[in-house]
Amino acid sequence: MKCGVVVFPGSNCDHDVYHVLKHTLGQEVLFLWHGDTSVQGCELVVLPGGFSYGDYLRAGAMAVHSPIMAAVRELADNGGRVLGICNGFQILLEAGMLSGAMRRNQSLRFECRDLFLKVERHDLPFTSGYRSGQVLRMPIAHAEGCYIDTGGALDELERNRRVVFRYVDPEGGEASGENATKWNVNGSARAIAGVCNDAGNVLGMMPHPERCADQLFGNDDGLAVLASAVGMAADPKGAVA
Amino acid sequence: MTVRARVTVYPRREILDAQGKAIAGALGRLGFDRVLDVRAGKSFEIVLSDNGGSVEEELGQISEQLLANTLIEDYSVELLESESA
Amino acid sequence: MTVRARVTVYPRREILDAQGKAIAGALGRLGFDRVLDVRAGKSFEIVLSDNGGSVEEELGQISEQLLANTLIEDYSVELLESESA
Amino acid sequence: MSADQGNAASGSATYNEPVVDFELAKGMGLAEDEYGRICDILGRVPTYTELGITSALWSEHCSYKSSKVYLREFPTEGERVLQGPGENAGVVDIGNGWVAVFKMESHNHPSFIEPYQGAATGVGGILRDIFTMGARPVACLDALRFGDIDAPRMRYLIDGVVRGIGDYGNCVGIPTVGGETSFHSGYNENILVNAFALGLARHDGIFHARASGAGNPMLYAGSATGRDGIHGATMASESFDAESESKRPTVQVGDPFTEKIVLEACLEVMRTDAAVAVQDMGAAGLTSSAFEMADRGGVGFRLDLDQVPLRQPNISPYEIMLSESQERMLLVAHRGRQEEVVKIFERWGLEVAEIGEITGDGRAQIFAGGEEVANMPISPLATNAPMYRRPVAEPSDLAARQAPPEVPEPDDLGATLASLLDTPELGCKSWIWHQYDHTVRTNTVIGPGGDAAVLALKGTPGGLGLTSDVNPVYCSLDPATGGAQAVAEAVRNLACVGAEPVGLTDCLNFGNPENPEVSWQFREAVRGISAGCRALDVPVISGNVSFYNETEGRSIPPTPTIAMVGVIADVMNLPVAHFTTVGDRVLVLGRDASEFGGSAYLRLLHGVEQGAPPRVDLEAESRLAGLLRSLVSEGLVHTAHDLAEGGLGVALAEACFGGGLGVELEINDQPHQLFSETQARAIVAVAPDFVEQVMAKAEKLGVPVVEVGSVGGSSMKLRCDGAAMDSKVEDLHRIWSTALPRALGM
Ligand SMILES: Nc1ncnc2c1ncn2[C@@H]1O[C@H](COP(=O)(O)OP(=O)(O)O)[C@@H](O)[C@H]1O
Ligand SMILES: [Mg+2]
Repeated sequence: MKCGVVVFPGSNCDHDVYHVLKHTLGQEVLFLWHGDTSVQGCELVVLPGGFSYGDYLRAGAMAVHSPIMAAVRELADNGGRVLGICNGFQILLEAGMLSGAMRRNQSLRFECRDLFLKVERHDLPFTSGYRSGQVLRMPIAHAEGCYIDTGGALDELERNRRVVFRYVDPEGGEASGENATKWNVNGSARAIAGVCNDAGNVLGMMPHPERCADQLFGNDDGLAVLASAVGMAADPKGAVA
Repeated sequence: MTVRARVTVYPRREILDAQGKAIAGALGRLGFDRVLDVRAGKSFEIVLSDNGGSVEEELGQISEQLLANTLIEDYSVELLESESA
Repeated sequence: MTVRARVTVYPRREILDAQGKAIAGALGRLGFDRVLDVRAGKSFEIVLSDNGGSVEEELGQISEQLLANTLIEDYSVELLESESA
Repeated sequence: MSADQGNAASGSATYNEPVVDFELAKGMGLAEDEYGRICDILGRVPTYTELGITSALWSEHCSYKSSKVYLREFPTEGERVLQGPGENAGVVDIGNGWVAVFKMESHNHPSFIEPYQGAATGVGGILRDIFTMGARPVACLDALRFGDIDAPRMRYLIDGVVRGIGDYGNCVGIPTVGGETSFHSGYNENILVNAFALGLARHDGIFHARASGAGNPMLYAGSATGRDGIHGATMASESFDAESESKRPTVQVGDPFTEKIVLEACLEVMRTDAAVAVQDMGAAGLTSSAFEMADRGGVGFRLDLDQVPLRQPNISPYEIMLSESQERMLLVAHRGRQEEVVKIFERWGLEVAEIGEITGDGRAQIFAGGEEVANMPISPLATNAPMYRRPVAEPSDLAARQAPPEVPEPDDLGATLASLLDTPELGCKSWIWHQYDHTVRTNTVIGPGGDAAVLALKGTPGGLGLTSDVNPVYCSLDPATGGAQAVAEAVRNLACVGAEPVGLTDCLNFGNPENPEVSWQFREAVRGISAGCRALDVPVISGNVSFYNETEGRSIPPTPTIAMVGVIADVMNLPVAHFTTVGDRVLVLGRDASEFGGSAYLRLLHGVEQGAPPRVDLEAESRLAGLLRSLVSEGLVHTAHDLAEGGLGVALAEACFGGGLGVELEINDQPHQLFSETQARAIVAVAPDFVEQVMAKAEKLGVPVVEVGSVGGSSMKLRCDGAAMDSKVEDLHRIWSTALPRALGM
């Protein structure tokens, strides 16, 4: 599948995603410059992690206005696949392509560590390589990952099954109560770690699947996100159990 | 002619303001017992050239489009002063 | 009785304001050509119980000790309103 | 000395500059003979700008005038060394056509004044040193020394430094994969922030900051120049515009977003061959970058300061030349090709300006407002830079401090171990490194928390090991032993991940070199490091000296931080520092000699900092490292962890924590020996089938070895001569992992 990775000024996980798509999954991949106005025929576009424009105002706020974003929106409207990871998720929220908003982590600190996710939807183009309810270990690395929305909007999000990943404890138990500060370190509402749009072709997630896509790092739980996204979920390298 | 204005952005009331809460806690520990509540927001001082168009309107647009995420934040605009160049 | 006040904290004039610079750049790209300069700072809304002591003085101390880093930031204090509880 | 043959620069009439005389020079930190020397070189009295330039170039920081005589002792050559000390960073060959470029630098003083910005700009500066060489930075380490947590401002300093390092590195997207953190009252008024960065480049991609080609344009790129960090405060004369003086911020503010795009743009420029030389503007800003670049290439330059992008109007020539505004680069382009360079910077949204050109006459000519404000010969300024062999004196209380300490037996082994683990010094540092992105760039095979960090080299099976070490308590009791120990410990940490050392960089943090006892410490430490390097075959490829870490006559403990890099042939299936497998046999390599001088046991539990530090037997270290490397490369061990502060007891506890597995051990020692810090030791855990093989290897290589027990259960059970402990791993782990945040109150 032809894949594009958008490079905003300040993106810094662009090469990491590129590496997995190209070298691990053998796809055709190109970098899309933020100033471009076309996605050049890509069927999957990834908005990578990093600090676009330094995230000096709010994470993702400035990148939204880059010329490439109109083309990304058009791709999504036409059913193409858009994946936002970390800063990319924040950009999708700021762009209104996904619902909700990000606040600073409740610890008010940058948090880099492994957390656990439960797969709430395995019927999406991005999650077809997982079992429903599967628990994944995945690293986070962000300062603004506290997902919030108004109560009503959150209920709607749940009703429409747009929660894709949720933070859980290592055994898959709820990250609430005493467990919350430990396993939902950013304090996200309802422990939400990733959401999709109604059509299911746009996914945003705070954890980094591209950082756990190789057994060299003792963990390839994230590979199936990217493998599914390019239609290779059945690949034996995927995290399908 | 230039105009100087200030845009202030605060998390909306119903949103938990973790930073404000942390500051209130720290002030309590420092012995500032009179402090009942703190909210933490952002302030932007903007200088515009006054070409006759409505400054308030323009600042409203700037706030909506960039400075505030109106889903979770409220903003307010104040004109501070005009200066002839 | 309570008092509501606002403390505004800005990077000192001669200090690099990376955030303000980035915002000014973004506004330019968005076509807000009238914007000449942006400074980005912090705003804190503080509610204090009015026990008769000087509010301004207390807010000055709060700013110096916690809200502002006076080595690189200036702060200003405004009283917004008094309310009886 | 030859009188100057060039034009006499006039100084600026536009700016109300003070009259230049020795008093003014003294205020800028120049000694009387140094002032005389610059007058001789110029054949006249320098202009105000020239005086400022000279005082910066001849400052301790830029000239190494008090340390040079000793630094020559370091072995700096080796088969793999492509660039030793002298450039922005050192370069070593790591095989497969790749080179590693690395260096460490201090940002101590700025971090004490403003911890967040001080530490952040420290990271920014060291990253620029790396990409200036044409290498893409891929990893950082940070070595931090704080005072007592309860000392004034200390929590604020710790919080600010950690945030500053994190925010800068995280935003640029370079993982901080390791470091060290220690606490000692000797740093109450002078904390140390040492930042290390490593970059990768292809063999033929290395770039030098050597200007050449008369007529080639000089380009300025990056942030605009403000009045940041001009060493002006001390030298201000009243007559000099007092207003502008007070306006000079002493604190530099970092902009990591700009750094990131400057980095990308510079690497892109260097991939074209339109640039001749690239140099970052670090300490002493435009002055040192322009002079160093020209001096290395044996050329001159002409600068027009009116072209320099400024953050605010009316910055004087003197201020422009000495500003330390961050995120700025100076480039020399091939004449006719500067447009290509300009285009790249503009595409990244960066400011770029042509500010001068290279000349063939070896002089620095600087113009502002149409006036010539400086005209000086470059090479004589460098070659005639002052150099001192300062008086040395062994500290008068040394013998007393080295007197053998009394070593009390622990009352209760379990409780004693628990109280050691409950100190910020020995507690887990994850509160710090959770704030650092250590996995970005997806090369981090082993991040913070092990003995050495391990980076994979994509596209090859191999990788790099990185570590940073020094024990300042040992150094203060005996700087030569402490210096050698730092090198040995770094080699040992690398060996635990199978890495063969290829080079080191140092950051030598000391007090005031004009104090003979400090000079003695420096000389001794350098002697110890050199001995360590020679015996263990590790060249010094770059480094940094930070003197004057002193407040009111109190100097810091001598702290020669060593950061070392090693190569690993295959990073698959490396051992880790913790127990992974139930049933593994635990072996101790090396033999204890019951050494407690400067030990954590005496210092942290008994308040005693006395005695000769543990002896450093470099031969034994070399044998141990060789054994560990071969055990790792042959895949014979699941766990390898060296013994350091807190001795065998602490090392065993740490090995239990990572995987939550217990051990059951029998040790033929006195109870207190569990905390002895004899060097050249490590523990390994081995599958039962391999024990014999490992023992045989150890014997063959002359490394003492004993089998002490096995991995399993959920407790740390230990019996020694007349004492025993049985503590739940979970309980010890809770104490250890929360010790630092609890002490900080976070
Ligand atoms: N400031 C820091 N930044 C990053 N990692 C750190 C820091 N301080 C300590 N660490 C990590 O914690 C672990 C323990 O450090 P240390 O006790 O100094 O190790 P050792 O004794 O093996 O040299 C190491 O993996 C080190 O990299
Ligand atoms: Mg170690």
